[in-house]
Amino acid sequence: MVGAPYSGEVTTTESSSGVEELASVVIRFAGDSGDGMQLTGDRFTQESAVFGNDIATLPNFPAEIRAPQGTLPGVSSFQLHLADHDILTPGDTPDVLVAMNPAALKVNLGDLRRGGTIIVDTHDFTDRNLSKAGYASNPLEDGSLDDYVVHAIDLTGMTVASVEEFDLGRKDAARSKNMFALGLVSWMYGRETDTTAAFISARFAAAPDVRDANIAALTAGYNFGETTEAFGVRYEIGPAPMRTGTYRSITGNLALAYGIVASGVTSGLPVFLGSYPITPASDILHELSKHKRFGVTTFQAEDEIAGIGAALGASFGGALGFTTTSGPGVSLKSETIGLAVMLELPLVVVCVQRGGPSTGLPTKTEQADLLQAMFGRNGEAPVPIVAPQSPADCFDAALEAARIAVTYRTPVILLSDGYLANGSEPWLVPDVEALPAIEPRFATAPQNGDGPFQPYARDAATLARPWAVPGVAGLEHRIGGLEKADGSGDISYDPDNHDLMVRLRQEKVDRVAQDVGPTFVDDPDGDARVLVIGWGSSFGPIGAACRAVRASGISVAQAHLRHLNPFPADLGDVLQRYDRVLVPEMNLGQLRMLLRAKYLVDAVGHNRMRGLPLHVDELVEVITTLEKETR
Amino acid sequence: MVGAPYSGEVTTTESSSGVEELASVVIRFAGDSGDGMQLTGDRFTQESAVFGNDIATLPNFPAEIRAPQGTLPGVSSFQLHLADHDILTPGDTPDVLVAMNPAALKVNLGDLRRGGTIIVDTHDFTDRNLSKAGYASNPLEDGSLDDYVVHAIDLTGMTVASVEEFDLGRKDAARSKNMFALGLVSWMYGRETDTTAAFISARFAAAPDVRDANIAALTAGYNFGETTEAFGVRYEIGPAPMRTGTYRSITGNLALAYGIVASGVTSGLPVFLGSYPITPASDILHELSKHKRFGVTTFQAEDEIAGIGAALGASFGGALGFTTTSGPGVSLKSETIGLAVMLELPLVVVCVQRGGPSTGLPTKTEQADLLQAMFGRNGEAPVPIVAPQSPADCFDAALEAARIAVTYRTPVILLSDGYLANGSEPWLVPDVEALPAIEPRFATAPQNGDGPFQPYARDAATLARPWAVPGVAGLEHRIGGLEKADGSGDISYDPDNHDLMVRLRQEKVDRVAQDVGPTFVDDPDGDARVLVIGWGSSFGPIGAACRAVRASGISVAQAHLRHLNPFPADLGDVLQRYDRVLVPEMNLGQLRMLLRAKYLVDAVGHNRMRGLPLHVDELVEVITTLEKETR
Amino acid sequence: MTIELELTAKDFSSDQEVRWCPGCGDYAILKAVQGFLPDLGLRRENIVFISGIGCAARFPYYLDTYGMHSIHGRAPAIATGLATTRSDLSVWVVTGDGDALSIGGNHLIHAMRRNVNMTILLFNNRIYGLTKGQYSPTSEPGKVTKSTPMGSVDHPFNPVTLALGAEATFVARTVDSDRKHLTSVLSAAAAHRGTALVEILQNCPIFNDGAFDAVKKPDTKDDAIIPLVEGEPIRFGTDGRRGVVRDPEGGVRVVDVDDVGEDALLVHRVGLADPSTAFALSQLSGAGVLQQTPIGIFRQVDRPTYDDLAREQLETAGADTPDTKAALGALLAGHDTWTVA
Amino acid sequence: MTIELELTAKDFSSDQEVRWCPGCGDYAILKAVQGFLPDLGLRRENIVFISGIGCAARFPYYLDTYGMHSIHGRAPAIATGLATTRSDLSVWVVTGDGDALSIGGNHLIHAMRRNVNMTILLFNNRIYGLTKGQYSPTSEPGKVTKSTPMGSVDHPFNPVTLALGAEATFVARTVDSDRKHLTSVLSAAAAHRGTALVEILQNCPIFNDGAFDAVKKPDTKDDAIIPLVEGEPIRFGTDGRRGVVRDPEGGVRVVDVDDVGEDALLVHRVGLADPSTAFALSQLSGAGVLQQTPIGIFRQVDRPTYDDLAREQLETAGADTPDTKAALGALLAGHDTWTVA
Ligand SMILES: Cc1ncc(C[n+]2csc(CCOP(=O)(O)OP(=O)(O)O)c2C)c(N)n1
Ligand SMILES: Cc1ncc(C[n+]2csc(CCOP(=O)(O)OP(=O)(O)O)c2C)c(N)n1
Ligand code: SF4
Ligand code: SF4
Ligand SMILES: [Mg+2]
Ligand SMILES: [Mg+2]
Repeated sequence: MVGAPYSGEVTTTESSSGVEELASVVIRFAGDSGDGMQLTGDRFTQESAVFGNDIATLPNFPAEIRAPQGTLPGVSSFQLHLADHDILTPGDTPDVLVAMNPAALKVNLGDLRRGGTIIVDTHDFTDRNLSKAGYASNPLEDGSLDDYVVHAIDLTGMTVASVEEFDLGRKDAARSKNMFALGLVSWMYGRETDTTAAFISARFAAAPDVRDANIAALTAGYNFGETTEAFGVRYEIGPAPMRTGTYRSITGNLALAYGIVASGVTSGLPVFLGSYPITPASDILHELSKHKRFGVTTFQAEDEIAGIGAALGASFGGALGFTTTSGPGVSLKSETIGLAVMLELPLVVVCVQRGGPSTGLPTKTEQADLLQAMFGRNGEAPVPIVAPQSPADCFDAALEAARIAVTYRTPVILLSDGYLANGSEPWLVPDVEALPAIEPRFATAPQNGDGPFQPYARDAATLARPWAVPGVAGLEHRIGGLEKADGSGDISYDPDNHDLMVRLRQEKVDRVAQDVGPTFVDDPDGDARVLVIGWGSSFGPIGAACRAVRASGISVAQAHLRHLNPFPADLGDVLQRYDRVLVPEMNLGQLRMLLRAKYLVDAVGHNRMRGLPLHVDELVEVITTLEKETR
Repeated sequence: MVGAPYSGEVTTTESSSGVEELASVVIRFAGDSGDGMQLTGDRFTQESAVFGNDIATLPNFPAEIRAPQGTLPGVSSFQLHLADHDILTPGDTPDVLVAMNPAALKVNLGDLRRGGTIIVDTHDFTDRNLSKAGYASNPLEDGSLDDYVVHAIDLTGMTVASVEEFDLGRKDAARSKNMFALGLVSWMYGRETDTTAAFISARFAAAPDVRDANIAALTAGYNFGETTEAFGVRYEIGPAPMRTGTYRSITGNLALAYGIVASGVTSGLPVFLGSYPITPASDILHELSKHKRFGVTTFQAEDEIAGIGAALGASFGGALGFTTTSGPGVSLKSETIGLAVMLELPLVVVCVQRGGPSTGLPTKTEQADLLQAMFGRNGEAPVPIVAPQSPADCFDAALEAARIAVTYRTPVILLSDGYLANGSEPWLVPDVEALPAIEPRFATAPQNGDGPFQPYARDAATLARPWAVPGVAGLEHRIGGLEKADGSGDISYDPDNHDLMVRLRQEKVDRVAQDVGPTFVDDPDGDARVLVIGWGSSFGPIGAACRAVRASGISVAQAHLRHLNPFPADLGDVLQRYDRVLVPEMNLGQLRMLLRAKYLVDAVGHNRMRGLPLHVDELVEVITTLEKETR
Repeated sequence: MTIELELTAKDFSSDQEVRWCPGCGDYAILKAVQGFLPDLGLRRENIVFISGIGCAARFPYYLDTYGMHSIHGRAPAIATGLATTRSDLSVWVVTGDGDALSIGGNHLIHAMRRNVNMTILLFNNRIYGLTKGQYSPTSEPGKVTKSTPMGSVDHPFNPVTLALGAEATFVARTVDSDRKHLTSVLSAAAAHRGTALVEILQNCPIFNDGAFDAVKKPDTKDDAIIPLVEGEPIRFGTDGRRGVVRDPEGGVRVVDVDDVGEDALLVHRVGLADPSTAFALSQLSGAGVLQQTPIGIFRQVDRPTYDDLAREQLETAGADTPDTKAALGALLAGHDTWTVA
Repeated sequence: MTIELELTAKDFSSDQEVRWCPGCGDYAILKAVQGFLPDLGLRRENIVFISGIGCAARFPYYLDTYGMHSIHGRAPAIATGLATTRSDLSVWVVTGDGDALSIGGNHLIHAMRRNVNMTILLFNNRIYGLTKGQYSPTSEPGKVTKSTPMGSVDHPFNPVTLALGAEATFVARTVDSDRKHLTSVLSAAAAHRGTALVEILQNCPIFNDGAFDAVKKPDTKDDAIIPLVEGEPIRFGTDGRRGVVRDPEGGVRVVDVDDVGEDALLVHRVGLADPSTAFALSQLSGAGVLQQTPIGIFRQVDRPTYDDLAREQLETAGADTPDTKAALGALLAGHDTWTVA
């Protein structure tokens, strides 16, 4: 998911040396929530990234903190797509499933590609655990896995044996089984385990026994692959061609937090985050709380409203105010966002969307807060909206949100989602010196020398009002939520002034489009009749689907919106150029509605609310069918 | 504003008997907020209504409780349109202005029709008060009122003289001047003052001096008209033809409160209102708190969220839950509305819209909460929306909202506005026996005899789920904001179930359209090329404008929506029938956007955010211009 | 209300699998509640549990009564509407320290001042469990969590102190691990007319393990728990060597009984109209790591309840008269009508 | 901070016309504040007044300082963000009984427990003024208002009691009409580090006239006002005939000084670490119509403030080192990078 988008093709080459070359593979690690599958997946991601593969990941964990062991709701998984070429999604169907217990097998088998490989820890396949997982008979024995390549191994037993020398109880010893599995898979795909060993050393420095046991298990797993004859073949997935530079792997929430830190540095402003924990946004709060040295203050507020209220107070004082939340939190913050619209102060509201409505599916992804972001306030209260399209892109989106907020003195909503938040991809670490500067341009004196300060006078180009921060003599002023007179900012009940101010606030937001370049349309063949347009995290699946469609000889164009409000100035023209416009979304058609209303284009939707990224295969079908209709 | 809409024509007949016959007149009473102008207007409305005129009113008061006396922001006014025919608005420009002080003259003169009549109390035209009102010279003397018919009278002085016999200080004596003015105007328009005298007697029963002084002042004012020669002529505005029946005059908030009381009676359910006071909705709370004998409980909550929360709790218990608020309150209630969507329980959220965004113009009217009502929640959380079109229509709209809420087990949003809330018109008092019944149909037993109760099984026609109220053995169940399994209502994280449930909730709301009749289009000539479509309180101005356009020989069609979500099933067809569609709104085009998105019709807007009803004259111009373009 | 319904704990267990972490204190509380509900003499269908969001808030799913798992912090508000319209129900609120004292703080204090009939179980694990371990308004100062890597800088609430500040009529504290005490306090709370707030010290082994070790571990427990028993002098510690006396400087303090004599000890009385002594006792538990704390009922007084009074007004107004249609007709017509013939 | 700036009350008056009702107690408070602000030795530009919504909340418009008239109930939250990022400002919150205790109750109690540097002026007129006269959370039970034609059925909050329950470090009460007392209490509040809550009894002549007549009328005043003076025995009434003593049953009570002797009187001390005595004193004002009430400072103790501690952490972490760009580069790269050449 890096470098020039929309390139690459899927190829599989077989070799005769016992090493099979693959273009890509999708592996899913699955086990009980206590089994450390997220860590295992993370480490394998890191190993593969360091090796040079392109990667995309999809963690998936239960809503419960610790569901009862061995049960279906307790299963946690981590899916990883690695490739020797630029990829866009974590993959629809895994090629390999690592299942640490019966429940993990049960929950995940359905997604596996027919003929795929299963590595399964036999240790927990007792009658009791099988029935807990809802198996009437043992699937390892009843022939139900005949369509797959099954490696049934007592991973737990071997792990315990491999760490015997350390002073651990059996239960603690067994804990390292995820590292054993990781070692084995690392061997299978020719990955080095050094970085993981180093990671373990650092992480468990305080508990030498645990550290050593984990490293021993990792090595034992690797050696097991090397030694045993059970695995006939190793696989090789070459490095993906990438732009030169230094890379790291990064999740969306981390990239977003870094973007916020960076916006403080590039603007020279102290950052203030007022936030109330909520899944899947909490990690941004956690991360930012570590970066006090950058002048980042984090305030864990008593509620969602206090979180944004404090951020707005900080903005009034000249800090860069942020609040982070998810959909239910945005609902609660609506009134304060409206106040920020009226006060015309910079403020960034980050909404990491999850399945709704109401509490919904808190740990799953969705894109159903776009219309709330657009319209979820009383009165005409427009705010700019931006959305990142991939985990790493969250960094740039955060910087762009902060830039708009400061430049236009306005609250801005940034719409991420659960998939971006927790998914990861390689990230070309940016050069700090090259980051775009954000210019606060605080007011320092009244506009007309001695005349009274006009807090609602406007910049001719941006229509922004002055940001006049307490502490500056001569700029004392009072602002508030009541309608204010154009210029002076005094309370005004004048009918025509109100009409004017409503239009000015709208016009100011509309002018954000003047900084936005033309819509980038990917139409490599130049003759597409169908345009697929999306926003946010569906960039990956849509892009992958378009590639696949093109690979089948059909032209299709793709555009993806960073700015949802206002739209790029040329968007109407772009849409008119195509016979059909398809808007795939993880909602009932929210962007589609906005496009239809604004451009009167008969856009059709592909809508799935499954708490998961859109399926590429399904999209390919929809696009292909639509394309055929245009002939 | 009564009986068959869209009839009547404006006629003015002059007679030679000193009594001039008028088809209609627009009078505005204006004075300091302490001068009792609202009461004066109310009483004249009542007198005219009892006389048989059709009436429409527009009160207008400052946001301050009591702005300093004699200042411009302290001016309060009440405008009244009375006619011998069916009218639709309180009028754009008054024919008569009663001004109790310089500030009232200053603020209101601009709206008066050139050549109109001014009755002005000269008592306060002192230098000090003139300058307070921003007058450099006395307008009664400097010729600036030459275009008007001015009656400059020391109303205060005459009032004080007329109540001399009572034991009142000068200040208290002067307080009755509004009654003196009312008496005078009553004489001018041949109105009886009996009902007002009776009203005063009842209101001030506890303070005989005040009572007698007010009645004396009223009589003195009347007699002054009769005696003096200052007024050459009286006016007569005959009764308007109305459907037979018993009438009263009613404001929107009162009608809405009555509708809520009635919904309790027709459904047989206890009514529970959970509310937090907010302008312009508070009067609904006040009114309902008087009707405990109808089983109406009012709970003044600690905040907006508690108000709706308690209402939802009451609904869970089998009461009919209501909450009343304005736009800022709806923002705060969003999260709970989302919960109600998920719980699928009946609930009515009344939003009396006011000028926004944020605190905005709290005492002024606007229609800018439609999109918040549609989309102001996280996730896909559809709710039916209804809107009344006139003050009296608030009664029917409340009943309709309650019917939908109960029938479909869903929160419903009712959008009134500040103009409807405080405006009044004659109301044909409905026959209680003829009110539509609302059927709660509580669940009484599990669906399949002994099988477990399925709280999310659905009615085939409405898709409503059972309303199973605590206290019924065998129906014990747990509901909540997490996604639930179709049928059983258990928590479900299943991807396909979520997709299904999102669609089911949407489909259920869409089915509300099955109870809605075809769109009523008023196209008397049958050959209109332009359709004007609106919603809510702009019915009056739009209707009046359409009449005026037709009177000028141009055909135009009008439709007005009671149901904003879902739209009537035939609406798309209706829109297609016209060359041009015009959507006048007191917002930036919210209904217009929904129509464009859904029907891809190139609807144009006429948008004014002035805190006031749309101007009929302006609308006439817009419609006429648009119509010309179609030729 | 002592009908013998012959219900057992099993009758109150729903068919949903319980999904807290192994070792979570919530299990013990659930068991205790399922254990004593049958003794209340109430029918299952007349009991409603309403919760907000959090680990604790999953509680209603596991009880075979009516229940609502609502949204974060709002349960007391929802319960207020239900209790006011349905005098025949027994209304319970289950909430966590975050749910009740962070986002829901306003509804909580207002429910208590109004004295609405509901029993509030506040599961205080001094942490946000469900969102995976941020500090809460009851966490000790300096607490290192995911959101406070350098330690928190908030002074915490003492839930009992806050409740007394809000003039609650029933305030108590108990511990998840002491089933007998838990049961007795909850039974008294259930019997109370008005809002009963019960703080339950609850261990979260995953994110805040051992927060209450001092009051739970056999070796420290006796010196840490100060049992409040109606009518008894307040004594605690091994062999009852320690006790509580009024401090002439204000408040109360802990003394060695030998130093002051048994008669000098403060005799606990839950029914004092003035909440000052209860308040003073609540101050015995410090704001830091919990080393010492009174458990039992701090305050239990009678005050008219909001919902009873609200219903009385309905009755006085005649809500039970049956002529509503005629009355509605009269209301709609009002006084100033005119007739067009 | 005693720079002589030679500012006067006039310098603190903005150009906006004051628009409360004639006779409103808010005028007196405004005058008092404009009168003593110059004595604080602060520059106008370093003072910020933040309010919510209500009549009281119009206050900032009339002061020529920085100000924000925000939304209903949220001023303490907004002030928290401002105070935490700007240690150089003097942050004031102006709020009404509805704004602070109804919709804003949660932010208020959390600001007080955190002890954020701000001075909160709570204008308590025991009514909702701006929305034209509904009862408030401080209205006496049985109050007849537009929304309670049969009388309210809520038990009110005592703002001082609630603040002590939330462990506020500075809590005081004063009266709009007593300019001297108002000024002295507000000056002490302004000097306090942390959250200072000052309840100001404020008359609303339009919707709740005379609510505080007992403490204001010359003939009743002396017996109604109990002045709390640091270090002095608590005495009041004509010729100081009445006084306050500790009640052996808990709390404090009013006595005739002649009955107990002057030495028995409770000596007022604002700095006691234990808030129990302050709490007991707060209970002297009944929940009904205000007949008797202590005024003055109930509690004034030192506790680290939230914002000071938060800023300290920033400093400790090195927020003042200037190499942020380089540090940012290192942060973004992290530990696990690889290079594509
Ligand atoms: C509006 C909103 N914001 C945030 C959340 C996230 N959230 C869920 S539970 C919780 C706190 C839980 O803590 P507590 O009440 O102590 O319960 P526990 O899990 O510890 O039992 C939070 C912050 C939410 N559900 N809704
Ligand atoms: C969200 C929201 N709900 C309701 C209101 C209406 N409202 C404005 S001020 C107020 C109460 C005012 O009472 P108080 O705080 O005591 O101030 P006072 O007017 O008495 O000074 C209310 C209910 C509002 N502004 N915003
Ligand atoms: S996180 Fe803590 S409180 Fe939540 S279920 Fe697990 S142990 Fe219990
Ligand atoms: S309503 Fe009351 S509080 Fe408000 S300005 Fe008037 S007198 Fe003052
Ligand atoms: Mg907790
Ligand atoms: Mg008030």
